[in-house]
Amino acid sequence: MVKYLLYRLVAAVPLVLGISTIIFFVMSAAPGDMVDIMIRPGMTAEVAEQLRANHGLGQPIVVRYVRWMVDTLRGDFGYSVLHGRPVLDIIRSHLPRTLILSLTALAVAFFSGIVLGTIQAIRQYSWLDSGLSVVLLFFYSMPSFWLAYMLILTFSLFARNVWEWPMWFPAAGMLGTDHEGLSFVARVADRMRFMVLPTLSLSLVLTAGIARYMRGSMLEVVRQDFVRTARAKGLPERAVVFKHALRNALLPVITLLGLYIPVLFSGTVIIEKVFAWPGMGTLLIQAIEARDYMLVMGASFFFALMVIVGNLIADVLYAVVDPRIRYE
Amino acid sequence: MSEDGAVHGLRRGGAPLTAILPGAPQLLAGRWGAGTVALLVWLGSWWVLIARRHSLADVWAAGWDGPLAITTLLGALVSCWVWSLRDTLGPGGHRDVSVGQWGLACRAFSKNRTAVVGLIVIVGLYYVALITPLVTPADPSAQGNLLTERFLPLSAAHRLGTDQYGRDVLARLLYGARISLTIGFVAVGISVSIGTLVGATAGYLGGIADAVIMRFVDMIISFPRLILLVTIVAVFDRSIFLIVVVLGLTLWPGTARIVRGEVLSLREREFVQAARALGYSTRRIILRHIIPNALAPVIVAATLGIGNTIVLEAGLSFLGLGVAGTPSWGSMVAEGRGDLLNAWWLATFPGLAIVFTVLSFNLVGDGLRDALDPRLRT
Amino acid sequence: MSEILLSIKDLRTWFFTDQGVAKAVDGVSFEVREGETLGVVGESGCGKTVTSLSVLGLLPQPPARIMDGSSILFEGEELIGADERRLRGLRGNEISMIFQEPMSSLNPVFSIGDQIIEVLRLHRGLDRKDARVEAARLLQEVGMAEPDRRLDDYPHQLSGGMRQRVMIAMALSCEPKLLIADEPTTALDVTIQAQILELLADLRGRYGMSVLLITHDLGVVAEVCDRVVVMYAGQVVETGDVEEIFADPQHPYTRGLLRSLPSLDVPERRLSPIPGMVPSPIDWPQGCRFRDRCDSAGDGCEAEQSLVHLGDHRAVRCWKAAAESLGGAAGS
Amino acid sequence: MKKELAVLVAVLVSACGGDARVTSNDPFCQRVLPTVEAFLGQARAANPVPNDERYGGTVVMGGIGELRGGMNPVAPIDHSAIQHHQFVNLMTLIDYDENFDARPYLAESWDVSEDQSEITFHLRRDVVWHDGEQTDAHDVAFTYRTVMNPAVGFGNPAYWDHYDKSAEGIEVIDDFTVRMRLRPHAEFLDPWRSVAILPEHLLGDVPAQELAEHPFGTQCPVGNGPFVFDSHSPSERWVFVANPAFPQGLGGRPFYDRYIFRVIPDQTALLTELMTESIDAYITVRPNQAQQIIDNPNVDFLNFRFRNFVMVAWNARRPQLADPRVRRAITMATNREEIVQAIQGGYAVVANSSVPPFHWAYRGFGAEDMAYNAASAAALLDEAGWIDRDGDGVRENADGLPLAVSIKYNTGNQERQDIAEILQAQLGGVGIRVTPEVVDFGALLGQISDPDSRDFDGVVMGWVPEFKLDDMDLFHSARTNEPNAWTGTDNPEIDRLLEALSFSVDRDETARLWAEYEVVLNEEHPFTFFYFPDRLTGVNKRVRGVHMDARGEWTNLKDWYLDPERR
Repeated sequence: MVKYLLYRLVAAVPLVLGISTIIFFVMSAAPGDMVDIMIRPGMTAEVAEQLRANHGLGQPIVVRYVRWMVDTLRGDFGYSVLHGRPVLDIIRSHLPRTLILSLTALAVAFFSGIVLGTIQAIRQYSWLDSGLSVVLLFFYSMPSFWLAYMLILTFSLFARNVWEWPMWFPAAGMLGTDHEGLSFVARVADRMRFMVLPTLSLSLVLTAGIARYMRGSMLEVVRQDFVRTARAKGLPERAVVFKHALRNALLPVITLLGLYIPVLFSGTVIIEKVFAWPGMGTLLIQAIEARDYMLVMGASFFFALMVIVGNLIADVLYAVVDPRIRYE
Repeated sequence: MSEDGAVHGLRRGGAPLTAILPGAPQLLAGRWGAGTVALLVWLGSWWVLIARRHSLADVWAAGWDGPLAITTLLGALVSCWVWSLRDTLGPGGHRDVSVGQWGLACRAFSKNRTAVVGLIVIVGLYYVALITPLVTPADPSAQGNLLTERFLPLSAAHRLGTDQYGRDVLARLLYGARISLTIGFVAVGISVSIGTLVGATAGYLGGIADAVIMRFVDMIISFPRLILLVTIVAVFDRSIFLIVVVLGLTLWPGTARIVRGEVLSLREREFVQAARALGYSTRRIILRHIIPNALAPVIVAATLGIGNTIVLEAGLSFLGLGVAGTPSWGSMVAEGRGDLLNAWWLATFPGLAIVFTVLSFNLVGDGLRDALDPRLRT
Repeated sequence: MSEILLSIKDLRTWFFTDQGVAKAVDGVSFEVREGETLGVVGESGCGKTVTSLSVLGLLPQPPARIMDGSSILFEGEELIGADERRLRGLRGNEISMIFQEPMSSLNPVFSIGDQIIEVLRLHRGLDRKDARVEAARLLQEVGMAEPDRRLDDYPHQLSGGMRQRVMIAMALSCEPKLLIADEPTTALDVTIQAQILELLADLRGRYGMSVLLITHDLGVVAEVCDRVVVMYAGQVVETGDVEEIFADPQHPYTRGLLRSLPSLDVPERRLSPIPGMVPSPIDWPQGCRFRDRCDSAGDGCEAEQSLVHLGDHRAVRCWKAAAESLGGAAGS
Repeated sequence: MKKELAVLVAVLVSACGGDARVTSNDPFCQRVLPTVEAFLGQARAANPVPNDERYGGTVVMGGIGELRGGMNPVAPIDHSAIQHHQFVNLMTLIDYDENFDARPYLAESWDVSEDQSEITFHLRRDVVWHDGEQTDAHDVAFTYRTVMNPAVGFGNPAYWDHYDKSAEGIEVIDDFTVRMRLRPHAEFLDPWRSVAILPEHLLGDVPAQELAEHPFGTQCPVGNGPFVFDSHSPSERWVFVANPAFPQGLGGRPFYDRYIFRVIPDQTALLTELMTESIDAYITVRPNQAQQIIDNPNVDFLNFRFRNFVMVAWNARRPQLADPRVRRAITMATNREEIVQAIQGGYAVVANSSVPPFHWAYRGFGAEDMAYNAASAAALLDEAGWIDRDGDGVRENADGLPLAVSIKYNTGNQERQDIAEILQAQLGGVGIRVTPEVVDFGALLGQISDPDSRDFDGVVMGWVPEFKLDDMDLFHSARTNEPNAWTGTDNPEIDRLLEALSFSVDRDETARLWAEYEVVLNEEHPFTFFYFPDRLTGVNKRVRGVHMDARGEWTNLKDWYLDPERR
């Protein structure tokens, strides 16, 4: 299995480089460069040329491409002019933020999606089933930023200022002001408070998809013979559903994991902006706007990498849950 | 069964009377889906025609969309009636359709209440989008007095209020429907065409061609689509053309993968083998034999894709990268979000429009999936 | 005569679907005595399986519904309408069941050990360690080599026959009083079939349990059963001791089934399957339900048929057969 | 399962718990940060917090973007970053008072020679870098040489146009005295208000090309100002702590302990944060958010005149726009007063030149002939030969060229979009067809700044002049090939006046010249000046002593204090 995973990882290399290449040439074909954006009152063409030279923008595009490729393969992602730090440094601070947000959202989405889908399946055709279907589809059909603003209005602004609820959630950022002075438990609580609204906005959309899939999968599984066997053994219904049926119904849902990771990262780009969550999505957009080539390339490289690792994890999980799968 | 009985009953006697009102006989026969559409379109069209009878000439003279709107309106009136009558009186009526895979799917679909409601909404939306010049209360780009007509709340003059330039939100919502629906439809059209061809070719040819194509497809699919879109759209001028094309060009790999999967299983089936044995060309086999048979999942994916594309366009607009110049629902929400507290109507109505449109597409897509998948059909 | 273990009376299990009411089991009565093997035969769609699932209350309700007036007595205890917990206490414990498809009847994602141990812990309250030892013993019992190692295997690693042995081991784990075997050999190779039947017969003797064997294969019935219930279209059409049924089938359907059985005694005889198919349970034919397929149908068959008792164990649902038989008996 | 999930989340949260403070592993920072730590320890011990209830607490400010370039004045920087150099982490030689007159800051005093060709700064002796080193004249000389060095790529060399760039240009007389040579010119002190002094002992060895990217900027800044760098979490926050050793003569240690600058890249989110009291100050409030802030009882609303103005620059190289009469007609047809009232909510002054209203050179040039008057605009266009000849509602010239212009603006800027959209409506009324065109900022600057293409008709832009006003790069014909010469203005009279302004030292004389220039500029009309927008800020009422004016939002940051009741 380790061998298989290594093979998959190696096979993914052209994929990552391919995406980066596309992005490199799109960016290079675009009008304007990073020096144009630095232009301010008093700046002369001479200074601009000096800056272009300092950032290696004077060379032909192919030379820049080859140089970038070689450097990247050596693990050198260059320097971000926008942030005034090495790209790797920037990624190191932004990547965990996106990961914690998206992984939590993924966990919440899968957990609630699986639970809701299962409930729908075992109560098939009940009002609960159809009600949940419609409600979930409603969220599924919603632009996530619109949902996010509705959540902010409700659970942040109105909750605090109008209705004066004891519990309200911050609408922007990821840490409280006094975060560093807090105890460990309080720090975790502080972080979680900031994560509630973004996570919710990010996961509700996914939940709907997962629940829908889970419902179908569960309905398929509960019709199967081994579930009848489990019942015939005298197992309580709970054990039949949550042990025997669930684990089998999870199999196709795990493949969703791989499919949903790109969707999730697309979502973070938007949700990070709404909640001023300083993650990879915001970073990438700012980098594009500032024509910070190295940062754009670095950020998209890591996005591609995250997707691949996510898919590998899905593969591993699949093998863990399904004993019939043995990767060779 | 009772349905057929009622239709029979109508054919014998009641038909001519009720068929004056298109849709009524179908409604009476319990076919509420088709009946509601016909009745609503017919009544609505008459209402528009009567309400706008004085300005028809102006609309006809205005641009390309005026004549289109009037033609569509009259066409809809006539065809509602013709359809309803033919459906009631014509030989065989709707039962002719109910044979073969598509007939069965139709029947299964029409039993799915929510899906039919979704379809009604979608038909209505496209209809309204076509006749927008006739129903709009104002010119969507006409600015009001900047001092007195900005951010007006809902009133009789401006049913959904006005925006920061005093423009009528309802008018913009109506015109925005065109952009959003067009983007969804055309982008998905592009992606389905390319995806189907590429997927079918890859699946049918197999070997290296397949491997290369599918690696490329994998690459595009596995990269977060919005990020790809943002990178491409952000740095170029953002005409509706560019956005539609880019949306389409990033969506097709999904279709290609579905089609390829279908083709791989179809390739070994008898009728394809037979066609090959008869010496048909590859192109002909793909176009005439394989693609039509792989169509069902593509149709489902396309329907769901339209909804997704509308949401995606909204996301792009939110990031400031939507269609420039013309109002789309996404850009209306994005622009109005800053004024949620002082002018809630700006972002709320286009947001709801997106939600319900996409919801409808999703309902129809789900309904189609259930209807087209023989395994799920009961 | 031994005690009656299971008594089914006028069982009617109907399915309420969009298309209509499927009367899958429509007034079935029979008994299983202690220690005997009762065969229930009939083509697919006759209601055999539904009958057996009704006993354990394993049918999904809705769409299935066991109609009022039905009765299933197990050791004198009414199972219809019984508390779900009581039923669970019986399932896998006093009444066990094995199914037709060993391929799909075992959960693919748990090891067979886990699946056996689960029952042992549930009904016999063993702890994990003891349960494992007991599970190994059971596997030994059903004739599996290296039971200890096998416990950790997953179903996909076993052959069909092996899986059916695992199912049997699981069913035996609580030494049930009644084993319901629903087409236990149908999906297996002929050689394996024989082994499994032999195993069942052997175990029945050792455990002293009753077996309700559901099959469409009269050959299997002949091999292991004491008595036979023939079902058709949701009804019992004939019952009797196995020798009687084979020697002197009364109902045309039974005769049809026998005729379609290859016989070693009369090699030159051509097999003649029963023409037609079992009708849809939504729309049972009026009158005698076998009428459309019956070669001796005629006047009088359009009336609803009732089960006529011909003797202690004998009964048939055909007025002609009953008349002949009773008449013959009277005449002799 | 729920419990497991909670545990999982907690583990994840704590796993990422350390990222608030990204400690740099750069060798420079590894070396420098402990010295800052040590300095802070000593300084705290030596300067106990005065016994006054105003001391203590944390002030959080929310800004729309990262502080570009961090605390490095020679990196590409933005408006907020410059203010952090000036008022937070570093020190400038001089400072401006409320009347925008120079006053001592790092320089205790200065002498200017009779002929104004030499300036001598006498530095304070009690300013130390945050690693304990003395700030002295060598640092000033180092800074001077650095910004003059073209290899550094300092973004605004025009500051030093008339300073002596040779080796003799600067002379360190003693550790606290430094003399510079220059050609006498207007407002020659202004650069020393803008550019902060760099520490030579830390950066002296760094090759010039690498200075802009040195870790000093963002990873481990060492300043000498009232606040000491504590940590920087990229895209999220900068944390500074009070400098206990800040000279008593300049106010001593700031009142509050910590100052946090939070990056919140969305104005709706910023407003929400202010309203929920999660940040103390929200700078760059949008005009349509003003009312909500005013209505909030916990927040003060501040507005002040600033230096920047908003305009549409016209590309005079385009045939439709070559005639100044057309450009003037456009301005006349635009109801700028209405736009100020509507879009800016009244928080702006209509602009007619680049002289901001608070400036001493401002004489209220009204350009009365440019007031909104659609009829005169139409007449002017008729006169210029632009007449609607084919009755399609758009004017054409004699060659049949329609009077159609595209107006570009950059993505995500609501204010500029507003202007483009309103211009479309208002100019349409006098027969000019306007097409608003939104372009990504980078692409837009590329299109308008490239001397070879200048691919635009009109562009909505903003411009922030220094206190030392200078329109040279915008309109002087000698600069046509420089990036900022968007309009392609070529007017000898303007050239003459701009040159005269560069060297005019006397303020009265300068003001007179500006007035003369304004008239000529109005005639040429390369820009449609729109307005000088006010800067709007919301500040939580618990923060006291806040003063903001054209110098910036951070001007007296070190004098703020927190209401002891609501700390």
